[in-house]
Amino acid sequence: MKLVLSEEQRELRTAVRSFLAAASPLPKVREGYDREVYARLNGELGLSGLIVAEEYGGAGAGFAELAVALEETGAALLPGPFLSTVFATIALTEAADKELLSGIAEGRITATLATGPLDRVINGMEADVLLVPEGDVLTAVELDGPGVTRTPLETLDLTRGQASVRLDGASLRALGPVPGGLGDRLAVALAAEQLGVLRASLEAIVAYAKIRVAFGRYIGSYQGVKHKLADMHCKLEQAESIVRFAAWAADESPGELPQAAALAQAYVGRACFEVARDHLLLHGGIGFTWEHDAHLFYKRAKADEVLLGPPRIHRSRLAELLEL
Amino acid sequence: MKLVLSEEQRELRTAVRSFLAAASPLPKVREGYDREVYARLNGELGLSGLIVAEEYGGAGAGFAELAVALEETGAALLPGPFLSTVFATIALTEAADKELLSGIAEGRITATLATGPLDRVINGMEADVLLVPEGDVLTAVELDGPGVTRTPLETLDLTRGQASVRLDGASLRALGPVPGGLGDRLAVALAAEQLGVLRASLEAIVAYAKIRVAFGRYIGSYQGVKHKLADMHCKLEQAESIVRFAAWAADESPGELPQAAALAQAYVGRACFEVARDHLLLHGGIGFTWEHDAHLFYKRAKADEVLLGPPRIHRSRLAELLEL
Amino acid sequence: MNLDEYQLAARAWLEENAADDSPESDPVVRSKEFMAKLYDAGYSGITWPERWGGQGLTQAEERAFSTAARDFTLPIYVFSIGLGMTGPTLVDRGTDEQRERFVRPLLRGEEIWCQLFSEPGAGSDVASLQTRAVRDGDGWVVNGQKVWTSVAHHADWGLLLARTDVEVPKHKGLTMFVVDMRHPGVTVRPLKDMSGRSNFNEIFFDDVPIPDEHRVGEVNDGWSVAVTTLLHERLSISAGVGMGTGRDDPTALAALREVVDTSDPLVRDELVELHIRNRALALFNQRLAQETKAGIFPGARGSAAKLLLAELTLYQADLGTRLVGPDSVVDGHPLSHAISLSPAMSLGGGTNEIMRNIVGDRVLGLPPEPRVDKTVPFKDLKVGTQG
Amino acid sequence: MNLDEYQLAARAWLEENAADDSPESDPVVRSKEFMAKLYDAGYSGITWPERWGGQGLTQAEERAFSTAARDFTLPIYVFSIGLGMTGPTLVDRGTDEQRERFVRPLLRGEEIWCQLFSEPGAGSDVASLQTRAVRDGDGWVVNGQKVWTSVAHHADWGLLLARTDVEVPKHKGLTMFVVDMRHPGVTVRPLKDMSGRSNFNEIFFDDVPIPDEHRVGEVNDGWSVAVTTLLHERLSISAGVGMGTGRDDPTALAALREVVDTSDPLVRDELVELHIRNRALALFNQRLAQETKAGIFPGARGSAAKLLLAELTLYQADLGTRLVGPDSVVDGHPLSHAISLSPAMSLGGGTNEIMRNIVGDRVLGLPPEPRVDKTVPFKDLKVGTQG
Repeated sequence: MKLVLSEEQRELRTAVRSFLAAASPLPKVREGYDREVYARLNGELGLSGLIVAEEYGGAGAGFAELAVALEETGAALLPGPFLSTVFATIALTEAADKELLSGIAEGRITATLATGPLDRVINGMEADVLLVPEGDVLTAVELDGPGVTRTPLETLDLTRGQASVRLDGASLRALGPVPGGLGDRLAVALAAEQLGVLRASLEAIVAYAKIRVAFGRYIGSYQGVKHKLADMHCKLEQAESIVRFAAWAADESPGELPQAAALAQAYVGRACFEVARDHLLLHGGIGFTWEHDAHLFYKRAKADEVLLGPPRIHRSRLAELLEL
Repeated sequence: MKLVLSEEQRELRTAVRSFLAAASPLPKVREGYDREVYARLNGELGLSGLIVAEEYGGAGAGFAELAVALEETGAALLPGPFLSTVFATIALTEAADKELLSGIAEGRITATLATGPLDRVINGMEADVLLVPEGDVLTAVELDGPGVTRTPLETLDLTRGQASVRLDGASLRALGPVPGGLGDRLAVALAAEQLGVLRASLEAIVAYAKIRVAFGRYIGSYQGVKHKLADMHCKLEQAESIVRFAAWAADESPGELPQAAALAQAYVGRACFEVARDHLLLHGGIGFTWEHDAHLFYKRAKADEVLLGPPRIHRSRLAELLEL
Repeated sequence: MNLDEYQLAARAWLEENAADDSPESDPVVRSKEFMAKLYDAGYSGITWPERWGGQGLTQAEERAFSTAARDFTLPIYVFSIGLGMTGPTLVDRGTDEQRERFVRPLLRGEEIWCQLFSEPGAGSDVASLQTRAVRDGDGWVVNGQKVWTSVAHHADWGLLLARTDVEVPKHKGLTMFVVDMRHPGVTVRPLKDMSGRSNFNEIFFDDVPIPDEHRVGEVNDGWSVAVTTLLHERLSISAGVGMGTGRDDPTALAALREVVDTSDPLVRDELVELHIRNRALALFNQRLAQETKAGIFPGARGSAAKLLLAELTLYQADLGTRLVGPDSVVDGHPLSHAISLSPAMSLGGGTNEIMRNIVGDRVLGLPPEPRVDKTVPFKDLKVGTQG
Repeated sequence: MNLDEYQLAARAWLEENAADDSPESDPVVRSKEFMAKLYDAGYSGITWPERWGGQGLTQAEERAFSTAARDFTLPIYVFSIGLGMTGPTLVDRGTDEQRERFVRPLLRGEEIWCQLFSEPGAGSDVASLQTRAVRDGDGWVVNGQKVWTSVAHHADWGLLLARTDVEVPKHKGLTMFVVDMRHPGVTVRPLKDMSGRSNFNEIFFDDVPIPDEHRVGEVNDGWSVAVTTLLHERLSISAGVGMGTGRDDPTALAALREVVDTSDPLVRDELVELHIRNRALALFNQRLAQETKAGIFPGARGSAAKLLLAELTLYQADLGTRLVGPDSVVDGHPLSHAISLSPAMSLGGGTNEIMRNIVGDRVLGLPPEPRVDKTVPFKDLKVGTQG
């Protein structure tokens, strides 16, 4: 089991982090999806093809690397169809569609995957292609093709849109089988993003606690704040450990993956929301304002927590897997 | 609904509290059941006959008064068969046995009630009579009579013993029907005791936080301690409100009693243990010693929490009553 | 007329006069009209002195009226600050001239008030505020910024706490004023909260003059006046006069049980927990109310109730979204709005940390934090955000 | 010999020598015999300098040995303080004479050590201790009381922190000594904990002499020596060398699932929660171990792991009793013992509050509390319990 990043993985992290800090700072995040940022993200860093096999023009990297990238796009609240394209790429594992995969790897095509009914598809407005599992078969539809109507939804999460997609005579192209363990891999990918949201939330409030004064003292010097931040740090340490484990299992230990994936959503999803919530609350009144960024993290954390279904499903899954 | 004590109830509280402070302080509590204290408790304060009807020599008081008394015996961790005798008295509501009830009212007879299998009967060693619900019929057996073997159990709770009772040819005397809502009334009585344990735990640690110094400051001045104590106080306020409500329902509003009783055990049982636990922890190392009284409250709180069954049964009951 | 009769009469009057909400009319106009009727009927300022326009009755009548009003949503929102905070402060601490000038117009619904204490740099530490009032001839001139101000965009008058001396410790250099909100030097800017609504304002003061007759209390004694106001604020929040009853709350058990799968035992148990927490707090609030009626005043224990309400509000919205799942955060689902608003109760009227300090210090009598800010001259004190 | 071979050899040796527990023999005698064998085999003081009796190897070999030893319960308990804390302190800070005199006998299992820092009046604030060491001719005389001392009733020597100057602030008037635990002025009294067991002792010093050669570090520099010891203590706890693996833990999932009704979905969900919390902490600990192996030292982050373990211990015992119900608290049920012991981890080795301070200050770099005790002469400082 590998829970510590390798030298190369740390370099990837630094590269993605610095790129996003410069190209997609929070004020820009509020403006929504920027195709140019994506073009550079994929061109300069090759992120869109990270886990696409080399034969399709990707980097052929594993979940360990993917988790590093998703943690950073999560921490930066990168808007647009990054996670959704990752979801689609994962779904294409056994239905490797050359056109789609190389388009994704080149950064030419963005995609999304129906994780629930079509009346709420993440990044349904921005993605080019929608993958829909129909029973055991993975199908694809061009979102700007004929017979497709998409309507943007009002979403809690201001940095990731969803759309209602109506198919009315649109042609669904069958691509091949839905890969086994798809749900597990989606769960791990999402947990990596949640780890980033959690980490960034904690960093923001720790930084604020060092500069904000109340009653003549920095607020971080009060145990009421300090002890809460310490507990939040404990959640971060555990969440990171679980994400590394789950990513490792996705790469190396398929037998452990189902439990690891359910654990990742059950623990990290909750921890992420709790930390994002407390980070907002500890900012005081300023954290309640629209101008402040705290609510962006809070809302993303909540939207992510329920993205794959009511969180109890991950716990029920664990109960089954543990044969309780 | 009446949630505030009357003048008379406040006087009762003061009387019981001062009596127990003088007659049964904590060092004495460690010595166990003292018949003489009981004789005075019953003689001077009439506690044993508090809810016994006047026609049987009791005071004919209600659950509101009983709750006041139990809160104080709980706060003092009074050892011996007080709660068990109350349980028995409640069970005798519809099978009013003159001999038993007047014996209890006079303080001549102590009793207990089987709330589970006979291999764990609270105060089984100290009580004179054991009441056993056999189907719908309440039966009684003299615990020092022929055919009864009782063995003291090692118990977590050092201030309330249990015994394993074996009946081998002992004669069970049928007294009459088991009263409806018996379990609810037991739940309310126990919650009143738990409220006392909770309150006394909080008072002890608040007092200590005002005199104990660490790093040159009283520990109660640290928010790490202060905020925890504030949260504990919030639990006390809510627990007291629920106990008053449940006692009122037992007296005045039978329709509300089942929900009130389940609520009382579900909330107060948990709050009591949490407060007793945190009160022990906040004492630091000294709270972990045998000589210190903190563990007496901690253990009573835990034993009480599970006295009527695993706590989830009260929650399941609530779910049923709410028709969820 | 005994209390029951009083309550019956009030209810009858409300049925006659408070039933029609006519939501199409301007809400400020509607409020003013309703307040005028309320005043004429003798239900405005029930406990306030007759001399200044009140009814001179007791808490008992006030409570009887509130009970009667429980089923109505009285259109008095724009007057809530005036009636709950600034008016009582003037009654307690104003000069007779100020009472004469300001109290009756408030009770008759002719003038709207706001309260100007909070500042972005001060937060929980209200007394570290930086808005300055400087002597100018016979009067004063104010410069600075206030925040979290309700109804300021409608207000005629504001109760303003400003710094008048920076050479003394922070609590000792504040003075309270009545400021004319219609003066051109006052800019009111709506402040958008995280749910996207604008229920509050930021206020900027640019050389706004205040005559010395509009000073409330002594120079540099403003903190003691502010304490009076904040006390009234807390009473007003805990009483919840005229506020909604949460009948349409999407996070309440009644609403959630309709939209979740109650055949799942885990879901049922979550709803049981929701019920338990709600009942626990509701019963505590009822006990406080019964105690108040019996003459036992809750004092700082009300902060425990406020803290519990703040936590319950967070918990309920969070639970609702977890139970409902993905649908709860899209397409304007009511829970989506609820989760956005749920932090409000933990931040407004004192954060949860401040509430815990109050409960610890004033209810439990715990020793205070060592204070570094009580003796230092304000100009030497660290305040706000320090880079 | 590479690391794998080292580990295999260690395992083979342990299978030969650590298998037979012969529980009927005296545990102290057994410990001493085992340590002697361990020393002769070259597994005692693996990383300690050869000059003083160690093996002069690296953390890598130490870890390989620990891994090999994971399945054994080594009978070295009475030496745990010596090996984990006092020995390393002497190696780091002792004089050559002290190292020569004390280290080898410890590694060979000839002399047992205890550590004498804690006092009833000091608690978490170790440096506020009151035991006095006063100059007496060439040496010192000690009077006072220590507490929470493991293995003191078997100990030959104790590492003692005592106050040598009350005129300076508390951290600056402490000195470290080696004290002879066999001196008649030393009284060791077993201290019963809340579970009824006596794993600790109280120690009373009544005019106990200490030669100046047994002073460790400079006069009044004892706090810096104590910091060294406490650092080793933390490493030793987090490494958990030679400690049990909790295989028989009645609060673990494996044990609980056998005794509770898993057909109840609510019970199943509680067990899921137990699993989640356990895995979360176990994976964190494994990550810290992997980082250490990779040369990234956990430092204060280990305090986060300790805090989590303390909370998990409380949670598990509490959960177990709630699931099992009334039977769990009578008749010597293993959970009854577990619930009695569960607070220990939250109190020993620093309370949860102290751990949160450490994480906040040293991991997150938050500003410190204002300290009132760093400049005041000890004699003027409030300490202990003040009536």
